[in-house]
Amino acid sequence: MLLSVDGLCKTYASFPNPPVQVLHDVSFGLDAGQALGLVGESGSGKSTIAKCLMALTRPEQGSITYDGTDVVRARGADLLRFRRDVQMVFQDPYGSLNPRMTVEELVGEGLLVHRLEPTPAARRDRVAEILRTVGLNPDDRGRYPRSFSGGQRQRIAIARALAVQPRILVCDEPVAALDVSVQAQVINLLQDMQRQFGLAILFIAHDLAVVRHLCERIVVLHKGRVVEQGTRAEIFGSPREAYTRALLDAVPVPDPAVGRARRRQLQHQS
Amino acid sequence: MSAPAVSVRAPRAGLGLSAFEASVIGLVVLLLAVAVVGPLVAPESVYRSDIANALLPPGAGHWFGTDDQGRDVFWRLVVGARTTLLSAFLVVTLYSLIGVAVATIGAAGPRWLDETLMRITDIGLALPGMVVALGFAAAMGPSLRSAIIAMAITGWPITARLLRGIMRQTMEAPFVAGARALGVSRWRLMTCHVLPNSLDVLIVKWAGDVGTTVLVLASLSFIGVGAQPPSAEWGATIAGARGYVSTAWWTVVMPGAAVAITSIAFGLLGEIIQVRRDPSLRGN
Amino acid sequence: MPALKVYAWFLLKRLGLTVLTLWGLATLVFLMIKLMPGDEAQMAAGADASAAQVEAMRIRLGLDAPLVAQYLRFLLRVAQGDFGTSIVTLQPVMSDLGKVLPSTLELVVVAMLINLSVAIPAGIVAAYRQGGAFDSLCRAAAVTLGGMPAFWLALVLQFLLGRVWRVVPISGQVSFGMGSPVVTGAPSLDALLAFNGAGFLNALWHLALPAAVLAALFSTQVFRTLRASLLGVLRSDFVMAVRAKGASARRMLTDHALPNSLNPVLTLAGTQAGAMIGSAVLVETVFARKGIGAYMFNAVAQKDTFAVLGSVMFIGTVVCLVNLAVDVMQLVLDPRIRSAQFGSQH
Amino acid sequence: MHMDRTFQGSPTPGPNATTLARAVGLTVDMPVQLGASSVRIVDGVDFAIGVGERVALVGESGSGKSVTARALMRLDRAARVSGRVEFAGRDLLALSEREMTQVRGGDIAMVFQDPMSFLDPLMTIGDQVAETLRIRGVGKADARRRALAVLDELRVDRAAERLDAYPHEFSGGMRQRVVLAMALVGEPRLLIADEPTTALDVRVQDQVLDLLDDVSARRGLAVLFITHDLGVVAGFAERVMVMYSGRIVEDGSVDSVFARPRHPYTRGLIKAVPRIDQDLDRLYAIPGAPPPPFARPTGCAFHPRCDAAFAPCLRDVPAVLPVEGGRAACHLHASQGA
Repeated sequence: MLLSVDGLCKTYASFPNPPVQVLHDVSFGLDAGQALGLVGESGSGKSTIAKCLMALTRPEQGSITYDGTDVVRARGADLLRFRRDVQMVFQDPYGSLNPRMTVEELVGEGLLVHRLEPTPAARRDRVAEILRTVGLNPDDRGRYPRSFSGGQRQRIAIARALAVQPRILVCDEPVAALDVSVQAQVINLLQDMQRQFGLAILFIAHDLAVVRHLCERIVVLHKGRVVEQGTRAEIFGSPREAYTRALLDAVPVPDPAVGRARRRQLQHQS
Repeated sequence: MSAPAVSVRAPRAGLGLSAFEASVIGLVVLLLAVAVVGPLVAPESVYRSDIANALLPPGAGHWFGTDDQGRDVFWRLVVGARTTLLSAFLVVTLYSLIGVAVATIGAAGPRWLDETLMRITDIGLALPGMVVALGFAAAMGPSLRSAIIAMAITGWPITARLLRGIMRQTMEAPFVAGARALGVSRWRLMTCHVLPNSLDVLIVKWAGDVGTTVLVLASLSFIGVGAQPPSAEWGATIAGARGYVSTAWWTVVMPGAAVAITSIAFGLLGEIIQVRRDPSLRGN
Repeated sequence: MPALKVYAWFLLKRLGLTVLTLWGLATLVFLMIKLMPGDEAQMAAGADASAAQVEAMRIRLGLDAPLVAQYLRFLLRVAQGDFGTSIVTLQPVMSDLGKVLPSTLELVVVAMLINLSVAIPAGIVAAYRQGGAFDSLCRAAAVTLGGMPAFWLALVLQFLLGRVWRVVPISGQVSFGMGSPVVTGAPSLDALLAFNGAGFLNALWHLALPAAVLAALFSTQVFRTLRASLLGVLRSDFVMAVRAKGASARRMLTDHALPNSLNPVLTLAGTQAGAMIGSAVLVETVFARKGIGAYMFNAVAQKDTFAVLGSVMFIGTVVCLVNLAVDVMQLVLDPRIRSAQFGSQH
Repeated sequence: MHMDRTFQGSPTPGPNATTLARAVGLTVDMPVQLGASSVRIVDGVDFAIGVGERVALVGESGSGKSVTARALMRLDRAARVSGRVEFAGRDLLALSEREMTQVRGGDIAMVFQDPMSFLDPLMTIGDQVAETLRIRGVGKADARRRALAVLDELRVDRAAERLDAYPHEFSGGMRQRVVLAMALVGEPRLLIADEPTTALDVRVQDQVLDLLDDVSARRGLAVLFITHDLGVVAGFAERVMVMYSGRIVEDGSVDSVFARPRHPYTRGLIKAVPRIDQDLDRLYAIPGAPPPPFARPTGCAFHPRCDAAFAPCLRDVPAVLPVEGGRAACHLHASQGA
C-alpha cells in the first residue's frame, strides 16, 4: 500500500464554543496507480482529511504512512520528499493560483523548490513540455492566471502539480467550481494523467456521479466517520449501509423517465 | 456565488483618467514641485523681518500680504511647503515601516509572538492617537522633530492591524496552502506568496495618510508641541499669526488654506486610488 | 450552544482588553516622563527650588529607587487615581481636570448629537441615491471639511460669524450676568438646575459654534462609513429578497438596510467620542471655553509637562471607558449575540 | 446585432396550458462598473410560461439565466431592461415602481440560491415571513398566524416555537424552507426559483425539490426553475429552456429535449455529464469555455465550440424556429427547412 491512513482523529477548538470533533477514527488505504474516491456531504470531514494528508494540519490521533514514512511526524528531508511525491489540486481555480506569478513561475516553482532542473533553460523546457501535456499552449507561459478561464486555470494547477512527477495526486473537489460544459474536460484530463503516468489519485468530492466515473474504490464518509468502503461495483451496485443508499437515491438522474418513476415511488410512499 | 456572474473583467479603456482625476493628480504634482523647488527660488527676504512692512494686506507687491514681521506670506508658504510635506512623508514612511515589520513578524513568527504583538497593537488603537502624540512631543521637548517621532510612534498600529488582517486573509487563500504543500520554505512563502499579495493595501492607504498627517502635524504645531515659531511650517505659521485674525485675516487664512488644499489633494488622491481598486464605492 | 458562556466570554474579553489598554497607557505615560530632558525632581519641585527641596522631592517621588521600583510605584499611584501634580496650580491634575471635565463633556455631547444627526441622514440619502446630485454634494463637502484643520476652521468661523456678522458670541461659555450657580460645571446643565431658561439658551448659543466645528470635523467620517456600509448592504442578497417580497424602498431602507449597516457606525462613534475629547484641545482654546482641552493647551504653553502627561493619562482613561461602554451597547443590540444570551432554540 | 433576428410569432407555453407570463424580446443591459458603457447580458429572449406550468431555465455561468429571472420582477435597480414582460395580460415593464411592488411577492415571488445570504440576519424568521403580508396591510396577529401556517405546510420542525428565532439558528435545509415560506405566504401564481438547491447537500436538495414539487402541484403554482443541473431539470420540470450566452437556444418538453436535443450545445451538455446510473469509459467534452457576455462571438455564440459549425453560424444569429416538440435556434435546422 502506497499511502495508508489509520485511526485519524481531529478536533477543532474555538473557545468559547465547545470543541468539535470532525474526524472519528478514519482509516483507509491507497494503492499505487489507483483512483480512490472520498465522498461525503458538507461536514463529513473530507476536506479535513485532505489537510491532514497534505501535512497542512496535524491530527491529534492516528497515523498517516506514505511509503514507509510517518507523515504526521516527518521533518526535513523526509518531509520534502513527501512534499514532492504527493501533490494537490484545489477546488477553487481562482484562489489556488498565486495571482502575481506567471504560468511559468507557477508551474516551475516545484522544480525550483525541489531542485529538479538545475538550469533555468532546462526548467523552461520542462515547463513547456508539461504545459503541452495538459493541453495548454506553451506560448502562454508568460501570462498571469487572471487571463485564463476556470477550466484552463485548473489545467495550470494540474500542470503545477505534475511538474515534479508525483506519485499521488490529491484532488479536493477539482471540478465543483467549473461550468458543466467544462467539467468533462478536466475529468478526462485527470483520467488521462492517471493512465499515462501511473498516478494514484485521491479524489475528494460530493458529486457521486463524478466519483463513480473516475474512481475504482470509494470511501463513504458521514459526520467524520467512514460509513462504508468498497469497490465501485460494491458501492454503486449493492451498497450495504442505509446511509449510502440514501445518498445514492438522492442524486438526480438526467433522464425524465427515471425522474418520473422516482416521483411516483415517493408519492406512493407518502 | 449568488450574484449573476457578469463582472468577469469587463473591458476597460487604458488608464482612462477623468478630467477630475487628472486635475487632482496635477494638483498633487504641483504641490510636490513647490516643495522641491520652492526654497531654491524664494527671495532671501523671506527669512528676514522687516517691521516697516508688517501686516500689509494682499496686493501687487505681496500677493498674500505680509505677516507681523513684515515677511511675505506667499513666499513663506512656498518655503514652508517643503518642511510640511517632508515631515508628513517622513511620518507616514516611518510608521508604515514599523507597521509592516510588526505585521510580518507576527505572521511569520510563532503564535505567542503574534498574539503579543496584536495585543500591543490593540492597545495602540484604543488610545486617542493625537493626545498620546501630544504627550510624547511635550515630554521630548516641543519641536518638529519631537512631533514627527511622536506621530510615528502613535501611527503604526493602524497599519499593523490592517496589514496583519490582510495577511491573515492571504494566508488562508488556497494558493498559500498549495505552496506549503509543494514544500516551499517559510521565507519563500512570505516573500513570494504572502507579502506581494498583501502590500497593495498600503499603496492605497498611503496618499490618504499623507493628507491626514499634514493636518495632525499642523494641529500639533498649533498647540505648541510641534514646529516652533520662526519655522515656516504651516501649522506654526498659523499659531504665530493667531492673534492677528481680526486685524490681518490673511496671515491666518492663507496658511490654513494651504494646509486644507494639501490635505484635500492627498485625500482625494487616496480616494481615487481606492475607487479604482474597488469601483463599487464610486459615486457615478 | 452554551449561551451564557459566550456572552460572559465576550464581556470578559472586552473588560480584559480595557484593563490591558489602561496598563499600556500608564506604561506609555511613564515612558514619556522618563523621556523628559532634565532632572525630574528639579522640574517637580520647581525651577526656583533649593537643592534641599529638590532632594526632598526626589525622595518623595521615589526617584532614588531602581527604575523597576519606580515603574511599579507609578502604576500603583495611577491605579489610585493619582495622575501627578501640576507645577502651576500646585493641585493634583486629577482634581484640576475633574473641575473642567463637565464643560468638555457638554461640548462633546452636543457635538456628537450634531455630528450624528447630520451625518446619518446624509449618509442614508447619499447611499440610496448613489451617484445623484445629493451624493456628489455630500461627498464633496465631506472631502472639503475632512481636509480642513479644525483649529483653523474654528478661527475663521469665529472671525466671520462672531466678529464680522455677529450671529454668535465670539468666545466664552455664557454671557456676563447670565450665568447660574455652578453645580455640575457644565453651564447649560447648571442653568437647567437653576430653572434659568434664558441662561440655558444663552449657554447653548455659546456652545453652537464650537460644537458645530467639532461636529463638522468628525461627521465626515461618520458619513463616509455609513455610506460605504449601506452601499455594501444595499448590494447584498437579502436586500434583493426584501424587494422581491414587494417591500417599498422606504421599508427596505428603514427596516432592513439601515439596521444592518449601523454596526460600523456605532463602533466609529465610540472611537470618535474619545477622539473628540482629545480634539477639544483644538477648539476650546480658540473659543476661550473651560475644559480639559484648554487646560492641556495652557499646560503646554506654561511648560507644565506633568500636567500635560496627567491630562494624557486622564483623557486616555476616559476614552477607554467610553469604548467599553460602546462595546457593551453593541453586544446588547446584536441579536446574533443577544439570542445566544437567552439560549438558542435548536 | 439582434435586429436581423426573426421571431416566429409570439412564444407560447407548453401544450394544454393558458399563458400566465410571457417575455418578448427581453433584453437586459448592465452598466459596466468603470466607464459609461454597458454590457448586454440578455439579448432578446422570448418565452412563455403557462398557468401551473413548471419550466426549467438551464444555463451555465454568464448565460444570463439569473439576470433574466430578476428582470421579470425588475429586481435589479442597475439593470436596463427592454422588450416586453407580460403577466396575466399586463406589461410589467410599463408599470410604475409602486405598482410593481404589488406584483412582487403578490403575483410573482422568488426564492434564491443561498438561503443564508438572502435572509436578513437581524430579523426573526416569523417577522420575515409575515412581512410579505404586512406590506399588504394584513394585521400583525393575522400575518403571524398565516406565516406559521405556511411554515407548517413546508414541514419546518417546531415552527410555532421558532417563529422568534433568527436565521443563524437554522440549518441550511430549514433556511431554504423559510425562504420558500417567505415566497409562498403571499400566494403568488408564479414562483421563480433561482438555483434554490445548488448550495445544498444532495439529500437536502432532494427534500426541498420534493417539497417544491408537492406545493406547486397542490397550489397550481407555476414555477420557473433556474439551474445548471440537468439532473434536477429532468426530475422536476415539464418543459426546458436552454440558455447560452444571453440567448435561448432550445425550448421544448423535457422528454423531447433529453431524448432528441436539437441544438449541438444541448446535445453536448447532456453527453458531458457523468451519470450515477451508468458506467462510461470516457465523457464527451465540449471544447473551450462559455464566453463572457462582453466577448460574445458573432453569429451563433456557440460556433467556436461547435463541431458542426458552418459558414452561416459565424455570420448570422440563428432565429429561434419551431422544431418538433419545441423550438431551437440553430442554422442546421434552418437549412433543413424545418
